[in-house]
Amino acid sequence: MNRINETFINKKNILSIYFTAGFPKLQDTMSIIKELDKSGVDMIEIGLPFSDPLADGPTIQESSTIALSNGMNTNILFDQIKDLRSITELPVIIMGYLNPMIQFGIEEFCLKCKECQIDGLIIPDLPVDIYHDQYQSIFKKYNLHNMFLITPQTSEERIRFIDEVSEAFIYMVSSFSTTGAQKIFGDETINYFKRINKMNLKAPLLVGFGISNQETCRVASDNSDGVIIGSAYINCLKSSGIKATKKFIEGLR
Amino acid sequence: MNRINETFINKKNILSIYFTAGFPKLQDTMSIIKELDKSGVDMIEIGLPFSDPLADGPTIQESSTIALSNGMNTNILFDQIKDLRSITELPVIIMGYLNPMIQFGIEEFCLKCKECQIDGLIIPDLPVDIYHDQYQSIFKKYNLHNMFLITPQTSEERIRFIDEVSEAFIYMVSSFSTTGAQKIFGDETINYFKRINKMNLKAPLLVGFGISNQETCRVASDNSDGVIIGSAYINCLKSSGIKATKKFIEGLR
Amino acid sequence: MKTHNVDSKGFYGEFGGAFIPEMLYPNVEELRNNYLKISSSKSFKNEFNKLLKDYVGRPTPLYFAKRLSEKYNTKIYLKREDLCHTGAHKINNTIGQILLAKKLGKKRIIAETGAGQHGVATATVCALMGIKCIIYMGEVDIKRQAPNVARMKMLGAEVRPATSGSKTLKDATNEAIRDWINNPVNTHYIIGSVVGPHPYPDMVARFQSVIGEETINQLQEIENKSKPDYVIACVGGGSNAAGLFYPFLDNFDVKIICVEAAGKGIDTGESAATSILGKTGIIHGSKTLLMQSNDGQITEPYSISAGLDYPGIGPMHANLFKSKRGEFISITDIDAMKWGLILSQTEGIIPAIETSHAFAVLDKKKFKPNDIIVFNCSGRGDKDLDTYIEYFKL
Amino acid sequence: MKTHNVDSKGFYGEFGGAFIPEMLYPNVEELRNNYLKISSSKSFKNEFNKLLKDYVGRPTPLYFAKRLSEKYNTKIYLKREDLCHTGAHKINNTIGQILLAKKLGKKRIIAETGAGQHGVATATVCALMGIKCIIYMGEVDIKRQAPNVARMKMLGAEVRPATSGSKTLKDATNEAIRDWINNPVNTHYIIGSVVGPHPYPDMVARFQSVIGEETINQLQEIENKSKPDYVIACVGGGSNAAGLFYPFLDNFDVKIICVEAAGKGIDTGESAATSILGKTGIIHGSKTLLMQSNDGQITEPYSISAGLDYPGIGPMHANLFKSKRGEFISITDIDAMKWGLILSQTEGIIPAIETSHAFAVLDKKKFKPNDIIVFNCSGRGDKDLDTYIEYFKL
Ligand SMILES: Cc1ncc(COP(=O)(O)O)c(C=O)c1O
Ligand SMILES: Cc1ncc(COP(=O)(O)O)c(C=O)c1O
Repeated sequence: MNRINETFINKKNILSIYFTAGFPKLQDTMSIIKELDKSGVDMIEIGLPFSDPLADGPTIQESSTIALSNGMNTNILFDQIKDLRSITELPVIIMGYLNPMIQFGIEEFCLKCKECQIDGLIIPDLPVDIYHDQYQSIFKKYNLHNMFLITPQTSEERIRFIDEVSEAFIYMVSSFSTTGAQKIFGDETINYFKRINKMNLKAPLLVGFGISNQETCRVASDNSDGVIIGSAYINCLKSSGIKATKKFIEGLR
Repeated sequence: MNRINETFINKKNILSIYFTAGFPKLQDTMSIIKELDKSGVDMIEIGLPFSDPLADGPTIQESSTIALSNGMNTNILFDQIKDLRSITELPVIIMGYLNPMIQFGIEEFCLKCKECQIDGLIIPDLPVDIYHDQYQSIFKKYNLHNMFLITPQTSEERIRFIDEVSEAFIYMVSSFSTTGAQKIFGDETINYFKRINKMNLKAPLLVGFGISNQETCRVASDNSDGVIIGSAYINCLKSSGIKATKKFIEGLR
Repeated sequence: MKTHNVDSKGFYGEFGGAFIPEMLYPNVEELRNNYLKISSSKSFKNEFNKLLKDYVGRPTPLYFAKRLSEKYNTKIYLKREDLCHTGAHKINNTIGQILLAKKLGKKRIIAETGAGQHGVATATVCALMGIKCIIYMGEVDIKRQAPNVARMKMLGAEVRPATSGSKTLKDATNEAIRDWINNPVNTHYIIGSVVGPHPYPDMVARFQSVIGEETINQLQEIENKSKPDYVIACVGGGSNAAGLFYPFLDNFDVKIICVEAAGKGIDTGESAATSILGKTGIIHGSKTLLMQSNDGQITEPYSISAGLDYPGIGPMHANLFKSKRGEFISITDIDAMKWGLILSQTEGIIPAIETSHAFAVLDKKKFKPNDIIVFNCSGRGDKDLDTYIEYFKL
Repeated sequence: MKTHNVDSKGFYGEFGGAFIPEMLYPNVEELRNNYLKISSSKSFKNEFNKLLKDYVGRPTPLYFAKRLSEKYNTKIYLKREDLCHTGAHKINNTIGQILLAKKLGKKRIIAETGAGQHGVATATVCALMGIKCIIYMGEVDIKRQAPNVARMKMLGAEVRPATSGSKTLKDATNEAIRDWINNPVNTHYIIGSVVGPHPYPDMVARFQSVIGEETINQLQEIENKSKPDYVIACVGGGSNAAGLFYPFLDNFDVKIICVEAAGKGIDTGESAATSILGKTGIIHGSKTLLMQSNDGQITEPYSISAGLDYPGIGPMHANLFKSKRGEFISITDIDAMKWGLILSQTEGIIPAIETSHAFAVLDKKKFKPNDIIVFNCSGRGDKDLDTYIEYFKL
């Protein structure tokens, strides 16, 4: 049990916000976390930028490119967030691609997460099978939960397997798509939400990819335990800066 | 027997001059003939310009292109020289390629030559064999002599055949080359002249291609019955005009 | 039965022969005396066939164009000369001639080129044999066909601009002939089509006849028939057509279609449809049909395709036209370009613009569902990309 | 004996696998479940082999390079993939994958391309089958490789610029993967080399293995031996190499040489010699050697040849390197360009610059007079003419 699990026990309609570390400025990480905490979000995802973020859409990709050219890297991120818990008690997740973690050393990476009191990881290019076979025991050792994605195309059998391996929540990808803001959800998406809900999975579900406004937030929350917002927040940071966070979050509720 | 044969009987060291009809100006034909006659040449070759004179070097080729763009054609030429015999009693030869003659009609062409009192033809792309089989009888009817070329590569057997078919003279090409002015003859050329002379052909020999000055004229004449000059005279016309003819001819003797 | 092949004097009916200046006589005579003897010798054949197989990539496929056949409700085959090394049929001939030149002890090769395909094919075989190579090319064509000029230079050939006349193929040919006149002993002139004095038309046709011979074998294998109903090819000088038609010349069951370039249209003055616009005359040593003024001056033809704008056609083709053995169809720039795109998008084959002309016949003529039609896919379109790009604004 | 082929989990030793986002799982799983079943079916094999023969022009010759062999006093053979339709080995794979896509009922094809060869090969087979085709290509490469862009457009493909990152091959691949994520049901992604998640490396290697299989038959016929002493190929992603090596992977009598692009030199920071400069990591769904920062960011490689500047190599090759089964040699721009000219002028074959790298090994390594060396002549140089022209000031 860690902060993520507790959040799902204690709260409803969870709002989890993603941002890319090092964007817009290299040193913005802690300020953004503080703002998010103040604005009443339920969970925070820190994106560790990667040169080739192939599961991400143009917005997050661009923020990653800028973050990297700002000089962000794994060491710097861990250094920035070493006092994380002095500013927030929200569950904090690192979202990143596998290669930078491998280069850092998986065990080393987990150790650092633990030191910074990170609660979990989302690694889009680490398939559940490989996680299960090679990584789970290491992650456990450092009390890190790993979250998996499911999509409208994921088979029932596989969803059950993911549910079994999941220790915190399942990331329900809203549509066939890379990350990126959408305005509304179509019938197909809503049917998919309903189909998954009927499966009565043990892990809670957060809907991500394409949440951008009150409307998509509401529909997603009605059909799950909450939402994850990424691109829309990055767009907000880009156009209005960190100070606009509170207003952005309020606009979603 | 026509003017050409008579010339070889009566004269030595024959000097035959070629010019392209229609060059430098369309109407220059008769003036040039008059000048040549006055300057003491022994024989005149009128070039009927052709678009693709592949046996000729750059000088004659260029003069042909200019003549054509001046508007020269077969009809005009015959029209220009219809009173040829009012200005010269020298033997006059038309040199031209086969295609324009075919288009004019070979018989028609010969008839026109006869009307203008032309004495002979040089048609570089009419091989002796085809002449012998198809054209000789027509040419004879109009008392036109046809001249053939030999080169350092022509076999003895073929030279003998050409000699047999020839009614006036043989055009001895000085070297492996298209027309064009040379400064001196090498040993190889001189040996070739000697070799041909030793064959004791019945037809007289004129050396052509590459004769440009007193020196080449002298060497050629020493080894034959005379010379044909083309490119060098075209160059003279080009640089100094018709009036320079006399001086040019004197410079060769 | 009258043959449509060459006779013993080098004529196809009234066309052909060797109308050459005496300066060329020894060279041409040497060839005439030797070409059949050498090319029919076992050692030559072995070497020729081996190079065609291992170097050129023969046999080229006879490809059944399924989608095109469905669209036109007939059976369309493509003889894939576009897959030959260097990208066109031209190399079949240059391989043959370079071997001949070697047997004749020649140390220097010259050639003319228009579009550059023949120049590249010649430069290629010269590099292969380590023989010095000089290519004459019209100054205008050098500018128009930059990639092929670069290829020739990469291959070590010297490209000499022809600056006379209209500065295109005809003038390059004149320059090559002049070079040969000036270098009669050590030099062989590789003519690139079934044109020029005898024995060139016959010699080139024989070297290209492998196209037709393979077609027979391949049809036998695929269709269990040894002859098609139609053979269709574009005609510039006529070598790819001659190669495909060769074994069928006197087989009247096989209909022959020659496709000429109409350029901007037969009546526009910008055309290369020699059979319609030409008259009998002499060009480059051969008696044949050629485009000329009333006066007998050779006129400059026009086609969007540099390989088809030769003012004459080979004497074999002149005779096919005169005797009506072949049907002659002329295709405008517009239709040819359209067919370049159609073939690209229907079969995934970007043809040379020359080749595109042949396919346009499909819109001009109705074929029966069971007709077997063999098109000579004479070359690939890479050399023409600039023209396609500009034309279609790609 | 340990095999150098793929294992049942999609790994070559420690390399390979499918490190893909869940969004791609169904697509990749569908392929993994079907590729062997479909591609080993009789009907697939018939269709595949027929197209390779009649459309691609296979078998490609195994050409004995006489003059080169004499110069280097050894026996040099060229496997002539440059004679394939579209000009490189790439089409062997696209033919296989388009047939697979058809059997899987896909209606839309996507692909990435760097130099454009794979894009052209993909656009070609899509035109052949009448299937919609979208090619992702870095914005920078679109400018560098204009002729291939034009070819793709002629063939009816849509070329979409990748504007992210360094705007080259790696980014085009990212974009293609994103497209696939967004269109998982109706779309097949034709990857162009032995890279990407399992089963791609194995699937592509199998489709390319015809290169090696033909080599065996041809050597048998020519040399009366079924195996060469050396097989040598350039490695970008590694597909042409994989195709040639395939039947010899576990036959240790046959020495394997992989040639990488050193660019301006290994130590200059402008290089693509992955085996030397790379470390194990994950790129495009595969665990393999790749060039990256200490931090694990994938770095942009450099080579004068657009087809070799991929920051990774296929997992098969990573394993060949790790196990020392293959010898890895890296060749600079300068040496590769030099060899482009040497091959052109010694054998009349203008190679792709990728291919030129392989031949440069002749200056790096001594071979014995009786060694039989097979070079994969992976592609022709037409696409590289601009680079050659500029480099040599032709
Ligand atoms: C591809 C292609 N087809 C046809 C031709 C026309 O020549 P021919 O009529 O001799 O086949 C050319 C000439 O360059 C060519 O390159
Ligand atoms: C001719 C040629 N050779 C080699 C390559 C490198 O690819 P691979 O290593 O997959 O064979 C390419 C890639 O574009 C190519 O075009």
